[in-house]
Amino acid sequence: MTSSSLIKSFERVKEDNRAALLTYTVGGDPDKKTSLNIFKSIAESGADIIECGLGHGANIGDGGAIQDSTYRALSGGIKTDDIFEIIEDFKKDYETDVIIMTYQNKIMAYGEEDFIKKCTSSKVSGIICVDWPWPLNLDFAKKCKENSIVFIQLLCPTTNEDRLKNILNDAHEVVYYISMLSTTGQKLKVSSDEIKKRFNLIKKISPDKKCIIGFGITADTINDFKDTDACVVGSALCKEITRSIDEELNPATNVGNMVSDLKQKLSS
Amino acid sequence: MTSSSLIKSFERVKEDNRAALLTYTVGGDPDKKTSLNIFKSIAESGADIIECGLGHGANIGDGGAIQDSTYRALSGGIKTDDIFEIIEDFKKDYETDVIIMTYQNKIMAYGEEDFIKKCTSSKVSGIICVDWPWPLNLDFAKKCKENSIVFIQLLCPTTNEDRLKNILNDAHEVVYYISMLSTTGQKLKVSSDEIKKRFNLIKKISPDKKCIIGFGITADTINDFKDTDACVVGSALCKEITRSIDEELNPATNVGNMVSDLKQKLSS
Amino acid sequence: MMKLEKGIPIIDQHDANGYWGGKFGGNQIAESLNYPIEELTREFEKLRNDATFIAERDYYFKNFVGAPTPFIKLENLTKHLGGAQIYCKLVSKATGGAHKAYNAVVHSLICKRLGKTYIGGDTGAGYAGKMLSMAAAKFNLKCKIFMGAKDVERQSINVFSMRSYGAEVVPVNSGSQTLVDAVSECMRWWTSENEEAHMCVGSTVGPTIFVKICAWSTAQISREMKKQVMDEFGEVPKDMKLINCVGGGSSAAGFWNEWIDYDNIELIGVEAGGPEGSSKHAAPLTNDSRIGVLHGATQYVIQDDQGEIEETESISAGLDYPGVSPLHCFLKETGRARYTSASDEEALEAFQLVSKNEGFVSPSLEPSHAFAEAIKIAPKLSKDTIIVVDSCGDSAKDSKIIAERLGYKI
Amino acid sequence: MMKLEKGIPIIDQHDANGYWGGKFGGNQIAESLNYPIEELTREFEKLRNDATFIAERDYYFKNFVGAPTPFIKLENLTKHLGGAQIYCKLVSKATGGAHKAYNAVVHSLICKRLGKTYIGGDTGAGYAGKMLSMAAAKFNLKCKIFMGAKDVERQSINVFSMRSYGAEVVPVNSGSQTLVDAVSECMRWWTSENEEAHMCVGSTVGPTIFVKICAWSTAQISREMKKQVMDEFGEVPKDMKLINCVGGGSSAAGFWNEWIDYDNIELIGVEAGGPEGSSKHAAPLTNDSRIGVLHGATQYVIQDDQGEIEETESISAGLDYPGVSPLHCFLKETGRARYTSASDEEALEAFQLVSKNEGFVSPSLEPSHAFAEAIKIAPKLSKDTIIVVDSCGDSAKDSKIIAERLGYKI
Ligand SMILES: Cc1ncc(COP(=O)(O)O)c(C=O)c1O
Repeated sequence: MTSSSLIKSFERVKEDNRAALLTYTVGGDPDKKTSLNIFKSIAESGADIIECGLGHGANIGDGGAIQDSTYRALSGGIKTDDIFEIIEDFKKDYETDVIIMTYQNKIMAYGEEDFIKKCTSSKVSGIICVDWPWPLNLDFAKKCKENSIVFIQLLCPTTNEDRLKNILNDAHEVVYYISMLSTTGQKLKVSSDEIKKRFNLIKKISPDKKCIIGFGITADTINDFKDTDACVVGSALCKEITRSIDEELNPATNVGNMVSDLKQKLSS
Repeated sequence: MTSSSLIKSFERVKEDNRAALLTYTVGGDPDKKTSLNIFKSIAESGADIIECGLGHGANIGDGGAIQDSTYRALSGGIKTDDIFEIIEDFKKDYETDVIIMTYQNKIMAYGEEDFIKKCTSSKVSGIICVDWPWPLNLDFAKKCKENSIVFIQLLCPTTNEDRLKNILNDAHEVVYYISMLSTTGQKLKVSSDEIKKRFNLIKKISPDKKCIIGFGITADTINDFKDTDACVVGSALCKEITRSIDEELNPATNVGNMVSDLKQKLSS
Repeated sequence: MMKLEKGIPIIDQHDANGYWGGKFGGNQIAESLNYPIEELTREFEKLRNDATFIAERDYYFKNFVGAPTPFIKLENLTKHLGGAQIYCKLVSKATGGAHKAYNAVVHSLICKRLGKTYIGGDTGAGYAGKMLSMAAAKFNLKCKIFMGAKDVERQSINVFSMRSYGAEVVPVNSGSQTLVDAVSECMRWWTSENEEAHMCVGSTVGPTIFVKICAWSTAQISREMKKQVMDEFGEVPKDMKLINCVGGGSSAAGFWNEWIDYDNIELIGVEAGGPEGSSKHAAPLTNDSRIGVLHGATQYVIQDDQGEIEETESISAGLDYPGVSPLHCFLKETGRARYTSASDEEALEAFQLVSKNEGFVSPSLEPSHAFAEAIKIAPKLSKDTIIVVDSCGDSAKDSKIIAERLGYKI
Repeated sequence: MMKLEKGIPIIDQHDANGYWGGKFGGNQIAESLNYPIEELTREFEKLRNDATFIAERDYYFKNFVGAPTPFIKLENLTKHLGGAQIYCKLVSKATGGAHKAYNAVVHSLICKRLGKTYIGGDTGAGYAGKMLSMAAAKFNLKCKIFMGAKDVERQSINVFSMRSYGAEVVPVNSGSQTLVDAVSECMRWWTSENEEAHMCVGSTVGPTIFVKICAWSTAQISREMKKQVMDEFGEVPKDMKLINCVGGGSSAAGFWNEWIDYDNIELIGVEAGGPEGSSKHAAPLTNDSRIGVLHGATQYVIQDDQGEIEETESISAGLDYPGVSPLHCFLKETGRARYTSASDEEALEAFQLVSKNEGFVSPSLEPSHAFAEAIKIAPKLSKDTIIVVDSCGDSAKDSKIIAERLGYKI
């Protein structure tokens, strides 16, 4: 079951006494083949879990770097099915877990049931849906659960304690803590310590849930989070893809190098 | 006395059993010297009386052709004194009467008394002031009279009979009938017969006054007026000056030719 | 079939999750917006029952926005068309030239009550942004306006106004560079800045609370008009049709608000049909487009089978929006309002006919769409039918576009 | 020294020849205009005493022009300047965006009473022409507008409006290609067409009857305001200053009309001082220029020693006129009003300060001159002093010019 696979990944990392490294890149950026190569390179460079963006043009959460990636993928004609194919192909050769991160309208347009079926068949471990907040997402989350897909609830600095508890109560094994109020790719505007304080609060309420920390993390700050469960780097990688394309370099190689570096920083 | 000179001119024409030919051109158009030559050429071509425009930029009575002439003169730097000099020079060699046609602000700016004095010294026979209607002009007209200059009152198709009688009662020896409601240089929009009807009415009220007919008269229609006292051609001549300048021909010669033609048509 | 309730404001006919008819609207937002939206929802519920606040609102509506705007009969147009009697609610006389002033004033007042000193908003035609920057200047608020780069270009007169009121105008270069992208960018901005800043959504779109505040603000239009209708006719006319253009839908929502319970009054919404021959309509209701989530709310959206927003095209920047208010989705599904569209060409022709006949009425391209429908149906109707068109914007902002299209040299 | 009479409208304080103070105004016109001017004079005297006509006028003032326009306190500006209390009569809210609507409506109604179906008028900033074409459309009159070619260029938004209302706009290429030439050309046109057509002069200039009709029309502004002042203060304030820009002077004449008999109220007229460093001012009263005849009336005129009109220069097309109303010449000579000028730069700064502080008030460049004077004097005055500025035009028409000057990209 994919679900248990994601949890196993976290447990493996835990045993290593380090935080998991998650990467976020947009599926299909800049095209199907390169995107697959990027995922492979990321996996080979030591990422623990891959977040694959199923981009949406009219999103309201992405910063500039991720918008660029999304725009490239969409204007290249990438469809939802293409993303599933990329993941399916990837999973043929790699164990690394893949989580889809997307927006609600992509799921609606595909059909909720069909979307989940396809996740299962292409071995997607989890789903993050940025604009589908608790409790509106509970029905869908339940369907995910029934299909052994982890629906990852989101938390943020202004989620008050009541709400935090309620969400955690309904949450699956993994949650995501948005480290600051911002879109993706902004400078970290709160201190690492503050983030960890919130992280600890979450862990105190739900010691058993794995909590991913995301937003604003780069090579400069990642080491601060080595004692947490997991953290995500996204915009930095998307920017590296953009730079590679602009300078006619190999994005897979460059992103891979960056991931190796991040992994090292997170583990040292 | 200049005044009697103007009246003598009319009497001379009357003896010839024809109407007087008046020309209107703008003094100083396109420059002092050429303007003087144009007046000489006009005189030599048989015009009986010369109307010399002392142009005003912000006038409200001139049509396009005369505006062009005015604009040329003014932008060439022509001043009121220049006009007087042209007339004075002209009168050194020619007997032909000269009437100044102008706007009130030109006279005000020069000073009423000074203006009249200068008219006398440069042998101007009469003054037409387009925007100084009866009875507002009576004081000034009186001063003209005292200096033997004919102040020429204006009449038009919509001057009602009472007003007509009153104006004629106050008028000097010569009046001016504006043949139609329009600025100068428009197509004649009333029939020659209608104009002559009004002319006859004026003559019936004041048989002793000479009545000049102006506005809209060209070579095509001038013959219709051979039985009247006098008629003016203006815009056609101004246009001929413009054409001559544009085609680098001699304006004096061309205007002269046109005047000869008009004179012939008026006399035949 | 969905059902409207009588005696309850339409803005309150949503369920606990913010859905009208259990389906349209809602709060499909990032978790980061949950807190500020809850805070705003709480505050608004308090304020709308606060007499001091209402008095303040009414003071500014009257003295600054200039309420009530005139309600006049278009004698010449009526004669020209020879059918129904055509009236016009001249909302374009509101300060700044459109209905957007009402929402902008209310949001600015709320912003102050929230203790915030910074306000941001989206804008398409530029009116929402112009009015918001006007109000922000008056109330001493720092102001930021998001506007599609294409709209910045085609509605430059309003951009000028915003800048002169001291607002920062941010041209949005993503996507179609129109309103849809401006709203997205504005919401992204608010996601980052919501601790210090308040957001004004320029139409009855976005998360439920924004739909409610906006429609509550523009409802002033029909409150004014109801009195004017009674003054003119002595009663509610038996046969009356209220025609309004619909982009996001804030103008129509406000124009209809007081009349929804009168079943004999027909409500007609006119969407942007785009250029003749093009299929890029900004008319989700007319064309029964698919339901989707846009800008945090469920609604009819012009989208492809991938859930991607499709590019729309309209001569009127203000209607050039692929979604539409949940309120209008609800009014459509309940059968209470009828929706149709007018093409760019029809709108242009309507603009000319109205301007030339009426002089004092010079509708911008948005209400020209509503006039186009009036012109279409009036000749076939009886003289006892009253058509009221909401002329909700002034044409000055469109001078460049119209002049170009009509071949006036300006 | 000339003397004002109390209890007699200022428009009636002229002598039998139409001269105020025996000196300013009059009918220095071609004989061809004598009849139509006598006819118009007769007709106007009849109509101003005709209750039906007055009722009709008031109906259109209210329902179309949108009277009364707001009277508001500029709280932020007052605080910013820290002296006198600054109020504003927001005449720019009149339909079309300026006071010119009053005169246009009255002339159009007169035109109909004269049995004429054709009306022509001059325009500088384009407001007079815009309003006249608006009214002409409403009243089914054929309409022709004369406008200097330079003004056609710099006030293109208003040109667009005129064309959309169906008016023929005639660009005047003679002279300085501004208002002075437009008025000349319009009067030439009327000289030809007066049997069929009526002429509207766009300001309180021209032959006496046009001065009278225009000031009689704009007097509505001070009638409205008097009531508003009483509502606000409960009495006529002891120390009040009324500041208005003066081009031709129609706005100021209307703004002051009801207050002339109140000696404690200071009337301040602000002319266009032109660009700093230039001497081409459009400020005949401030600079004590020579008296001359322009457009049929005696007045202070910017002219050279030859009686030729000198070119003036102002950032505001509406004030760019070398003459000034005989009424203002009279008010100056009697000492009742004080005249001064503001430079282009001062006007631009005033525009910015007012817009940024007040939002809802966005004065066009003409009233920005009046605001410049208010900004100059307010800080030195006591808090008991009331300054009222007539914000008689809306800035939309000036967006191109202002944006260019302030370096906004639009
Ligand atoms: C807004 C505005 N104010 C003032 C003026 C100047 O005219 P007046 O001095 O007659 O009020 C104009 C003229 O176009 C104008 O448009």
